[in-house]
Amino acid sequence: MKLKLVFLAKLRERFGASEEILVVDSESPTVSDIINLLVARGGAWAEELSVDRSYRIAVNQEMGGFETLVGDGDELAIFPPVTGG
Amino acid sequence: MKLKLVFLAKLRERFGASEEILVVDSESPTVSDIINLLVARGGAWAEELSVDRSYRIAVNQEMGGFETLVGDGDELAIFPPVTGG
Amino acid sequence: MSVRVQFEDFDVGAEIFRIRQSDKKVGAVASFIGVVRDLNEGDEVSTLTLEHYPAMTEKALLEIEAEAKKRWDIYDSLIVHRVGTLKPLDQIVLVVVSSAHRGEAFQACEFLMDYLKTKAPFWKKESTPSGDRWVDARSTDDAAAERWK
Amino acid sequence: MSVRVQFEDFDVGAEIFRIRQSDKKVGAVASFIGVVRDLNEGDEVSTLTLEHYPAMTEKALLEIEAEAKKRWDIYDSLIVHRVGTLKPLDQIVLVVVSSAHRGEAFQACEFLMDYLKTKAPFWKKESTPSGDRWVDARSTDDAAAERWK
Repeated sequence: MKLKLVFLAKLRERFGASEEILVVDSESPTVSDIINLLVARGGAWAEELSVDRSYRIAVNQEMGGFETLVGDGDELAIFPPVTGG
Repeated sequence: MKLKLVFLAKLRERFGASEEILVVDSESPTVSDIINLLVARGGAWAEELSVDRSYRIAVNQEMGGFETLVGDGDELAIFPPVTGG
Repeated sequence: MSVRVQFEDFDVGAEIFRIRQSDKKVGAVASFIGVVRDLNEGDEVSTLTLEHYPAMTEKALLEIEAEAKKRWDIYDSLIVHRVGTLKPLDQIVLVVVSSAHRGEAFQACEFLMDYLKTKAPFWKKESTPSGDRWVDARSTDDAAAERWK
Repeated sequence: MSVRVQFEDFDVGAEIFRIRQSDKKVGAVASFIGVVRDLNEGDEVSTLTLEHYPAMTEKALLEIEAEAKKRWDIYDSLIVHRVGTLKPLDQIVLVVVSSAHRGEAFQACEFLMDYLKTKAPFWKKESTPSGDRWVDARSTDDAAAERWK
Protein backbone atom coordinates (compact mmCIF):
# COMPACT_ATOMS: atom_id res chain seq x y z
CA MET A 1 0.00 0.00 0.00
CA LYS A 2 0.97 3.62 -0.54
CA LEU A 3 0.93 6.48 1.94
CA LYS A 4 1.44 10.16 1.34
CA LEU A 5 3.69 11.62 4.01
CA VAL A 6 3.64 15.37 4.71
CA PHE A 7 6.35 17.15 6.73
CA LEU A 8 5.85 20.67 8.01
CA ALA A 9 7.78 23.59 9.49
CA LYS A 10 10.99 22.56 11.25
CA LEU A 11 10.52 18.88 10.30
CA ARG A 12 10.14 19.82 6.63
CA GLU A 13 13.47 21.61 6.84
CA ARG A 14 15.22 18.86 8.78
CA PHE A 15 14.04 16.10 6.40
CA GLY A 16 14.67 18.24 3.32
CA ALA A 17 11.24 17.40 1.90
CA SER A 18 7.69 18.60 2.27
CA GLU A 19 6.09 15.40 0.97
CA GLU A 20 6.95 11.88 -0.05
CA ILE A 21 5.09 8.81 -1.23
CA LEU A 22 5.92 5.86 0.98
CA VAL A 23 5.31 2.29 -0.14
CA VAL A 24 4.67 -0.02 2.83
CA ASP A 25 4.55 -3.82 2.88
CA SER A 26 2.21 -4.17 5.82
CA GLU A 27 -1.56 -4.18 5.15
CA SER A 28 -2.84 -2.06 8.05
CA PRO A 29 0.06 -0.46 9.87
CA THR A 30 -0.32 1.94 12.78
CA VAL A 31 1.22 5.40 12.87
CA SER A 32 3.79 3.89 15.20
CA ASP A 33 4.84 1.34 12.55
CA ILE A 34 5.36 4.12 10.02
CA ILE A 35 7.36 6.22 12.47
CA ASN A 36 9.60 3.20 13.15
CA LEU A 37 10.23 2.83 9.42
CA LEU A 38 11.30 6.48 9.25
CA VAL A 39 13.46 6.31 12.40
CA ALA A 40 15.29 3.34 10.82
CA ARG A 41 16.61 5.74 8.17
CA GLY A 42 18.87 7.25 10.83
CA GLY A 43 20.22 10.82 10.71
CA ALA A 44 17.68 13.61 11.07
CA TRP A 45 14.87 11.05 10.95
CA ALA A 46 16.09 9.13 13.96
CA GLU A 47 16.85 12.35 15.78
CA GLU A 48 13.61 14.24 15.21
CA LEU A 49 11.29 11.26 15.61
CA SER A 50 12.92 9.75 18.68
CA VAL A 51 10.59 9.07 21.61
CA ASP A 52 11.85 12.02 23.65
CA ARG A 53 10.93 14.55 20.93
CA SER A 54 7.50 16.14 20.91
CA TYR A 55 5.93 16.05 17.49
CA ARG A 56 2.34 15.74 16.30
CA ILE A 57 0.61 13.43 13.84
CA ALA A 58 -2.42 13.99 11.64
CA VAL A 59 -4.00 11.23 9.55
CA ASN A 60 -6.13 12.55 6.72
CA GLN A 61 -6.03 16.01 8.32
CA GLU A 62 -7.32 14.84 11.69
CA MET A 63 -5.07 14.79 14.74
CA GLY A 64 -4.03 11.21 15.48
CA GLY A 65 -1.91 9.17 17.88
CA PHE A 66 0.64 6.36 17.60
CA GLU A 67 -2.10 3.72 17.62
CA THR A 68 -4.09 5.29 14.77
CA LEU A 69 -4.38 2.88 11.82
CA VAL A 70 -3.40 4.06 8.35
CA GLY A 71 -4.59 2.60 5.05
CA ASP A 72 -3.85 2.79 1.38
CA GLY A 73 -3.99 6.35 0.02
CA ASP A 74 -4.03 7.98 3.46
CA GLU A 75 -2.18 11.21 4.14
CA LEU A 76 0.03 11.09 7.21
CA ALA A 77 1.38 14.46 8.36
CA ILE A 78 4.16 14.86 10.92
CA PHE A 79 4.84 18.27 12.45
CA PRO A 80 6.09 20.14 15.52
CA PRO A 81 3.65 21.45 18.17
CA VAL A 82 1.74 24.34 16.58
CA THR A 83 2.67 27.97 17.24
CA GLY A 84 0.18 30.11 15.31
CA GLY A 85 -2.19 32.77 16.53
CA MET B 1 -24.75 76.39 53.79
CA LYS B 2 -25.72 75.65 50.22
CA LEU B 3 -25.66 72.35 48.34
CA LYS B 4 -26.16 71.66 44.68
CA LEU B 5 -28.42 68.62 44.22
CA VAL B 6 -28.37 66.71 40.93
CA PHE B 7 -31.07 64.19 39.95
CA LEU B 8 -30.58 61.82 37.07
CA ALA B 9 -32.51 59.42 34.84
CA LYS B 10 -35.71 58.10 36.43
CA LEU B 11 -35.24 60.24 39.55
CA ARG B 12 -34.87 63.39 37.42
CA GLU B 13 -38.21 62.56 35.84
CA ARG B 14 -39.94 61.65 39.10
CA PHE B 15 -38.77 64.81 40.87
CA GLY B 16 -39.44 67.00 37.83
CA ALA B 17 -36.02 68.65 38.13
CA SER B 18 -32.45 67.91 37.08
CA GLU B 19 -30.85 70.22 39.66
CA GLU B 20 -31.70 72.36 42.63
CA ILE B 21 -29.84 74.51 45.11
CA LEU B 22 -30.67 73.41 48.64
CA VAL B 23 -30.03 75.69 51.61
CA VAL B 24 -29.37 73.70 54.77
CA ASP B 25 -29.26 74.94 58.37
CA SER B 26 -26.90 72.28 59.68
CA GLU B 27 -23.13 72.93 59.47
CA SER B 28 -21.84 69.51 58.45
CA PRO B 29 -24.72 67.24 57.57
CA THR B 30 -24.31 63.68 56.29
CA VAL B 31 -25.85 62.43 53.06
CA SER B 32 -28.40 60.72 55.29
CA ASP B 33 -29.47 64.07 56.80
CA ILE B 34 -30.02 65.51 53.33
CA ILE B 35 -32.01 62.49 52.19
CA ASN B 36 -34.24 62.86 55.27
CA LEU B 37 -34.91 66.50 54.39
CA LEU B 38 -35.98 65.40 50.88
CA VAL B 39 -38.11 62.48 52.12
CA ALA B 40 -39.96 64.94 54.39
CA ARG B 41 -41.30 66.64 51.24
CA GLY B 42 -43.55 63.58 50.73
CA GLY B 43 -44.89 62.49 47.32
CA ALA B 44 -42.36 61.23 44.81
CA TRP B 45 -39.53 62.24 47.19
CA ALA B 46 -40.76 60.03 50.01
CA GLU B 47 -41.50 57.22 47.59
CA GLU B 48 -38.26 57.16 45.59
CA LEU B 49 -35.94 57.81 48.54
CA SER B 50 -37.56 55.39 50.99
CA VAL B 51 -35.19 52.89 52.60
CA ASP B 52 -36.45 49.96 50.50
CA ARG B 53 -35.54 51.65 47.21
CA SER B 54 -32.14 51.18 45.70
CA TYR B 55 -30.58 54.44 44.63
CA ARG B 56 -27.03 55.67 44.49
CA ILE B 57 -25.28 58.77 45.82
CA ALA B 58 -22.26 60.69 44.54
CA VAL B 59 -20.67 63.58 46.41
CA ASN B 60 -18.56 65.82 44.21
CA GLN B 61 -18.68 63.14 41.48
CA GLU B 62 -17.36 60.38 43.73
CA MET B 63 -19.58 57.49 44.81
CA GLY B 64 -20.62 58.00 48.44
CA GLY B 65 -22.71 56.43 51.18
CA PHE B 66 -25.24 57.64 53.75
CA GLU B 67 -22.50 58.55 56.20
CA THR B 68 -20.53 60.70 53.78
CA LEU B 69 -20.26 64.29 55.04
CA VAL B 70 -21.26 67.14 52.78
CA GLY B 71 -20.10 70.74 53.04
CA ASP B 72 -20.88 74.15 51.60
CA GLY B 73 -20.75 74.21 47.79
CA ASP B 74 -20.69 70.43 47.42
CA GLU B 75 -22.54 68.68 44.62
CA LEU B 76 -24.73 65.80 45.79
CA ALA B 77 -26.09 63.60 43.00
CA ILE B 78 -28.85 61.04 43.52
CA PHE B 79 -29.52 58.44 40.81
CA PRO B 80 -30.76 54.91 40.13
CA PRO B 81 -28.31 51.99 39.76
CA VAL B 82 -26.44 52.52 36.50
CA THR B 83 -27.36 50.66 33.30
CA GLY B 84 -24.91 51.79 30.62
CA GLY B 85 -22.54 49.75 28.52
CA MET C 1 -5.45 55.26 28.73
CA SER C 2 -8.24 57.41 27.36
CA VAL C 3 -12.00 57.77 27.48
CA ARG C 4 -14.57 59.58 25.33
CA VAL C 5 -18.28 60.22 25.74
CA GLN C 6 -20.01 61.31 22.56
CA PHE C 7 -23.27 61.51 20.61
CA GLU C 8 -21.59 60.49 17.33
CA ASP C 9 -20.96 56.93 16.24
CA PHE C 10 -17.36 55.65 16.39
CA ASP C 11 -15.13 53.94 13.84
CA VAL C 12 -14.08 50.63 15.40
CA GLY C 13 -11.38 49.94 12.81
CA ALA C 14 -9.71 53.32 13.30
CA GLU C 15 -9.87 53.16 17.10
CA ILE C 16 -8.41 49.65 17.27
CA PHE C 17 -5.75 50.62 14.72
CA ARG C 18 -4.55 53.48 16.93
CA ILE C 19 -4.26 51.26 20.01
CA ARG C 20 -2.57 48.46 18.06
CA GLN C 21 0.01 50.71 16.38
CA SER C 22 0.84 52.71 19.50
CA ASP C 23 3.66 50.45 20.66
CA LYS C 24 5.88 47.84 18.96
CA LYS C 25 5.65 45.72 22.10
CA VAL C 26 1.91 45.13 21.52
CA GLY C 27 1.21 41.47 20.77
CA ALA C 28 -2.47 41.31 21.70
CA VAL C 29 -5.47 43.59 21.30
CA ALA C 30 -8.79 42.59 22.87
CA SER C 31 -11.91 44.62 22.22
CA PHE C 32 -15.60 44.68 22.95
CA ILE C 33 -18.55 46.43 21.34
CA GLY C 34 -21.95 46.76 23.01
CA VAL C 35 -24.82 46.94 20.52
CA VAL C 36 -28.50 47.96 20.79
CA ARG C 37 -30.70 44.84 20.55
CA ASP C 38 -34.13 44.96 18.94
CA LEU C 39 -35.67 43.00 21.81
CA ASN C 40 -35.39 43.37 25.61
CA GLU C 41 -37.36 41.46 28.25
CA GLY C 42 -39.58 40.15 25.47
CA ASP C 43 -40.54 43.58 24.12
CA GLU C 44 -39.61 45.11 20.81
CA VAL C 45 -37.28 48.08 21.24
CA SER C 46 -37.56 50.85 18.65
CA THR C 47 -35.09 53.30 20.22
CA LEU C 48 -32.75 53.37 23.19
CA THR C 49 -31.82 56.67 24.83
CA LEU C 50 -28.70 56.98 26.92
CA GLU C 51 -28.42 59.64 29.59
CA HIS C 52 -25.32 60.27 31.69
CA TYR C 53 -24.01 62.49 34.49
CA PRO C 54 -21.62 64.70 32.51
CA ALA C 55 -19.68 66.11 35.46
CA MET C 56 -18.84 62.60 36.67
CA THR C 57 -18.71 60.32 33.63
CA GLU C 58 -15.17 60.82 32.35
CA LYS C 59 -13.76 60.80 35.87
CA ALA C 60 -15.50 57.50 36.63
CA LEU C 61 -14.29 55.92 33.39
CA LEU C 62 -10.71 57.09 33.95
CA GLU C 63 -10.79 55.59 37.46
CA ILE C 64 -11.93 52.26 36.02
CA GLU C 65 -9.09 52.35 33.49
CA ALA C 66 -6.56 53.21 36.19
CA GLU C 67 -7.77 50.23 38.22
CA ALA C 68 -7.33 47.91 35.21
CA LYS C 69 -3.83 49.27 34.60
CA LYS C 70 -2.97 48.57 38.24
CA ARG C 71 -4.22 44.98 38.07
CA TRP C 72 -2.87 43.85 34.69
CA ASP C 73 0.25 44.43 32.66
CA ILE C 74 -1.50 46.27 29.82
CA TYR C 75 -0.07 48.95 27.54
CA ASP C 76 -3.06 51.04 26.56
CA SER C 77 -6.82 51.12 26.82
CA LEU C 78 -9.68 53.10 25.34
CA ILE C 79 -13.31 53.45 26.35
CA VAL C 80 -15.76 55.20 24.00
CA HIS C 81 -19.37 55.44 25.19
CA ARG C 82 -22.21 57.02 23.28
CA VAL C 83 -25.11 59.03 24.72
CA GLY C 84 -28.33 60.22 23.07
CA THR C 85 -30.91 58.27 21.14
CA LEU C 86 -29.88 55.07 19.35
CA LYS C 87 -31.70 52.34 17.43
CA PRO C 88 -31.24 48.56 17.15
CA LEU C 89 -27.88 47.52 15.63
CA ASP C 90 -26.31 50.85 16.67
CA GLN C 91 -23.04 50.73 18.62
CA ILE C 92 -23.24 51.85 22.26
CA VAL C 93 -19.81 51.28 23.72
CA LEU C 94 -16.31 50.29 22.65
CA VAL C 95 -13.55 49.02 24.93
CA VAL C 96 -10.08 48.26 23.55
CA VAL C 97 -7.06 46.97 25.49
CA SER C 98 -3.53 46.26 24.27
CA SER C 99 -0.95 44.07 25.97
CA ALA C 100 2.02 41.83 25.20
CA HIS C 101 -0.04 38.65 25.65
CA ARG C 102 -3.65 37.73 25.13
CA GLY C 103 -4.55 36.61 28.67
CA GLU C 104 -3.97 40.04 30.16
CA ALA C 105 -5.73 41.81 27.29
CA PHE C 106 -8.83 39.61 27.54
CA GLN C 107 -9.08 39.88 31.31
CA ALA C 108 -8.58 43.64 31.45
CA CYS C 109 -11.12 44.15 28.65
CA GLU C 110 -13.78 42.08 30.39
CA PHE C 111 -13.01 43.79 33.71
CA LEU C 112 -13.44 47.23 32.12
CA MET C 113 -16.85 46.25 30.74
CA ASP C 114 -18.00 44.69 34.03
CA TYR C 115 -16.95 47.74 36.04
CA LEU C 116 -18.36 50.17 33.49
CA LYS C 117 -21.71 48.36 33.69
CA THR C 118 -21.93 48.84 37.46
CA LYS C 119 -19.90 51.98 38.21
CA ALA C 120 -20.12 54.43 35.30
CA PRO C 121 -23.04 56.90 35.46
CA PHE C 122 -25.04 55.96 32.36
CA TRP C 123 -28.74 55.12 32.23
CA LYS C 124 -30.78 53.55 29.44
CA LYS C 125 -34.38 54.28 28.57
CA GLU C 126 -36.05 52.22 25.88
CA SER C 127 -39.08 52.89 23.69
CA THR C 128 -41.35 49.89 23.24
CA PRO C 129 -44.87 49.49 21.76
CA SER C 130 -46.25 49.77 25.31
CA GLY C 131 -44.40 53.02 26.04
CA ASP C 132 -41.07 54.31 27.29
CA ARG C 133 -39.36 52.68 30.26
CA TRP C 134 -36.09 52.97 32.15
CA VAL C 135 -34.00 49.82 31.93
CA ASP C 136 -33.52 48.14 35.32
CA ALA C 137 -30.06 47.28 36.56
CA ARG C 138 -29.38 43.54 36.19
CA SER C 139 -28.26 41.40 39.08
CA THR C 140 -26.10 39.43 36.62
CA ASP C 141 -24.09 42.62 36.04
CA ASP C 142 -23.52 43.00 39.78
CA ALA C 143 -22.43 39.38 39.93
CA ALA C 144 -20.04 39.91 37.01
CA ALA C 145 -18.43 42.89 38.75
CA GLU C 146 -18.20 41.01 42.07
CA ARG C 147 -15.93 38.40 40.45
CA TRP C 148 -13.08 40.92 40.28
CA LYS C 149 -13.10 41.79 43.99
CA MET D 1 -19.31 30.64 11.48
CA SER D 2 -16.52 31.20 8.98
CA VAL D 3 -12.76 30.99 8.66
CA ARG D 4 -10.21 32.40 6.24
CA VAL D 5 -6.50 31.82 5.75
CA GLN D 6 -4.79 34.46 3.63
CA PHE D 7 -1.56 36.24 2.77
CA GLU D 8 -3.24 39.67 2.63
CA ASP D 9 -3.86 41.90 5.62
CA PHE D 10 -7.45 42.15 6.90
CA ASP D 11 -9.68 45.14 7.65
CA VAL D 12 -10.71 44.80 11.29
CA GLY D 13 -13.44 47.45 11.08
CA ALA D 14 -15.10 45.85 8.05
CA GLU D 15 -14.92 42.33 9.51
CA ILE D 16 -16.38 43.36 12.86
CA PHE D 17 -19.06 45.42 11.11
CA ARG D 18 -20.25 42.37 9.17
CA ILE D 19 -20.52 40.21 12.29
CA ARG D 20 -22.23 42.99 14.28
CA GLN D 21 -24.80 43.80 11.60
CA SER D 22 -25.62 40.19 10.77
CA ASP D 23 -28.43 39.84 13.31
CA LYS D 24 -30.63 42.32 15.21
CA LYS D 25 -30.39 40.10 18.28
CA VAL D 26 -26.65 40.85 18.59
CA GLY D 27 -25.94 42.78 21.79
CA ALA D 28 -22.26 41.98 22.24
CA VAL D 29 -19.26 41.59 19.94
CA ALA D 30 -15.92 40.46 21.40
CA SER D 31 -12.83 40.40 19.26
CA PHE D 32 -9.13 39.71 19.43
CA ILE D 33 -6.20 40.64 17.23
CA GLY D 34 -2.80 38.98 17.47
CA VAL D 35 0.07 41.25 16.46
CA VAL D 36 3.74 40.67 15.56
CA ARG D 37 5.94 41.96 18.40
CA ASP D 38 9.38 43.43 17.74
CA LEU D 39 10.93 41.39 20.53
CA ASN D 40 10.66 37.70 21.48
CA GLU D 41 12.65 35.88 24.17
CA GLY D 42 14.86 38.93 24.43
CA ASP D 43 15.82 39.05 20.76
CA GLU D 44 14.88 41.64 18.18
CA VAL D 45 12.54 40.23 15.56
CA SER D 46 12.79 41.72 12.08
CA THR D 47 10.32 39.41 10.32
CA LEU D 48 7.98 36.59 11.26
CA THR D 49 7.05 33.94 8.70
CA LEU D 50 3.93 31.84 9.14
CA GLU D 51 3.66 28.45 7.53
CA HIS D 52 0.58 26.24 7.67
CA TYR D 53 -0.74 22.85 6.53
CA PRO D 54 -3.15 23.98 3.82
CA ALA D 55 -5.08 20.72 3.50
CA MET D 56 -5.90 20.74 7.21
CA THR D 57 -6.03 24.36 8.34
CA GLU D 58 -9.57 25.40 7.44
CA LYS D 59 -10.97 22.09 8.64
CA ALA D 60 -9.22 22.50 12.00
CA LEU D 61 -10.44 26.08 12.40
CA LEU D 62 -14.03 25.15 11.51
CA GLU D 63 -13.92 22.37 14.11
CA ILE D 64 -12.76 24.84 16.76
CA GLU D 65 -15.63 27.19 15.83
CA ALA D 66 -18.15 24.33 15.94
CA GLU D 67 -16.91 23.44 19.42
CA ALA D 68 -17.37 27.06 20.60
CA LYS D 69 -20.87 27.16 19.12
CA LYS D 70 -21.72 23.97 21.03
CA ARG D 71 -20.46 25.36 24.33
CA TRP D 72 -21.83 28.91 24.26
CA ASP D 73 -24.94 30.62 23.04
CA ILE D 74 -23.22 32.67 20.34
CA TYR D 75 -24.68 33.91 17.05
CA ASP D 76 -21.70 34.12 14.74
CA SER D 77 -17.93 33.87 14.72
CA LEU D 78 -15.08 34.58 12.36
CA ILE D 79 -11.44 33.53 12.34
CA VAL D 80 -9.01 35.14 9.89
CA HIS D 81 -5.40 33.96 10.05
CA ARG D 82 -2.56 35.23 7.91
CA VAL D 83 0.33 33.23 6.49
CA GLY D 84 3.53 34.37 4.79
CA THR D 85 6.13 36.86 5.96
CA LEU D 86 5.09 39.63 8.38
CA LYS D 87 6.90 42.35 10.29
CA PRO D 88 6.48 43.90 13.76
CA LEU D 89 3.10 45.67 14.24
CA ASP D 90 1.52 43.55 11.47
CA GLN D 91 -1.73 41.76 12.24
CA ILE D 92 -1.52 37.95 12.42
CA VAL D 93 -4.94 36.75 13.47
CA LEU D 94 -8.44 38.09 14.05
CA VAL D 95 -11.18 36.36 16.03
CA VAL D 96 -14.66 37.92 16.29
CA VAL D 97 -17.67 36.52 18.17
CA SER D 98 -21.21 37.90 18.45
CA SER D 99 -23.78 37.04 21.09
CA ALA D 100 -26.74 38.51 22.96
CA HIS D 101 -24.68 39.17 26.09
CA ARG D 102 -21.05 39.97 26.76
CA GLY D 103 -20.15 37.04 29.02
CA GLU D 104 -20.72 34.45 26.29
CA ALA D 105 -18.98 36.57 23.65
CA PHE D 106 -15.87 37.10 25.80
CA GLN D 107 -15.61 33.45 26.81
CA ALA D 108 -16.12 32.06 23.32
CA CYS D 109 -13.58 34.52 21.88
CA GLU D 110 -10.91 33.59 24.42
CA PHE D 111 -11.69 29.89 23.94
CA LEU D 112 -11.26 30.21 20.16
CA MET D 113 -7.85 31.85 20.60
CA ASP D 114 -6.68 29.29 23.19
CA TYR D 115 -7.74 26.38 20.99
CA LEU D 116 -6.34 27.94 17.83
CA LYS D 117 -2.98 28.38 19.59
CA THR D 118 -2.75 24.67 20.41
CA LYS D 119 -4.79 22.89 17.71
CA ALA D 120 -4.58 24.80 14.42
CA PRO D 121 -1.67 23.82 12.13
CA PHE D 122 0.32 27.06 11.95
CA TRP D 123 4.01 27.49 12.68
CA LYS D 124 6.04 30.64 13.21
CA LYS D 125 9.62 31.23 12.20
CA GLU D 126 11.32 34.46 13.23
CA SER D 127 14.32 36.31 11.86
CA THR D 128 16.60 37.76 14.53
CA PRO D 129 20.10 39.30 14.41
CA SER D 130 21.51 35.86 15.34
CA GLY D 131 19.66 34.08 12.53
CA ASP D 132 16.32 32.45 11.74
CA ARG D 133 14.63 30.19 14.28
CA TRP D 134 11.39 28.31 14.66
CA VAL D 135 9.30 29.56 17.55
CA ASP D 136 8.86 26.94 20.26
CA ALA D 137 5.39 26.04 21.52
CA ARG D 138 4.72 27.65 24.90
CA SER D 139 3.61 25.65 27.91
CA THR D 140 1.45 28.64 28.95
CA ASP D 141 -0.56 28.10 25.77
CA ASP D 142 -1.12 24.46 26.66
CA ALA D 143 -2.22 25.51 30.13
CA ALA D 144 -4.62 28.09 28.67
CA ALA D 145 -6.22 25.46 26.46
CA GLU D 146 -6.44 22.98 29.34
CA ARG D 147 -8.71 25.36 31.27
CA TRP D 148 -11.57 24.65 28.86
CA LYS D 149 -11.54 20.87 29.26
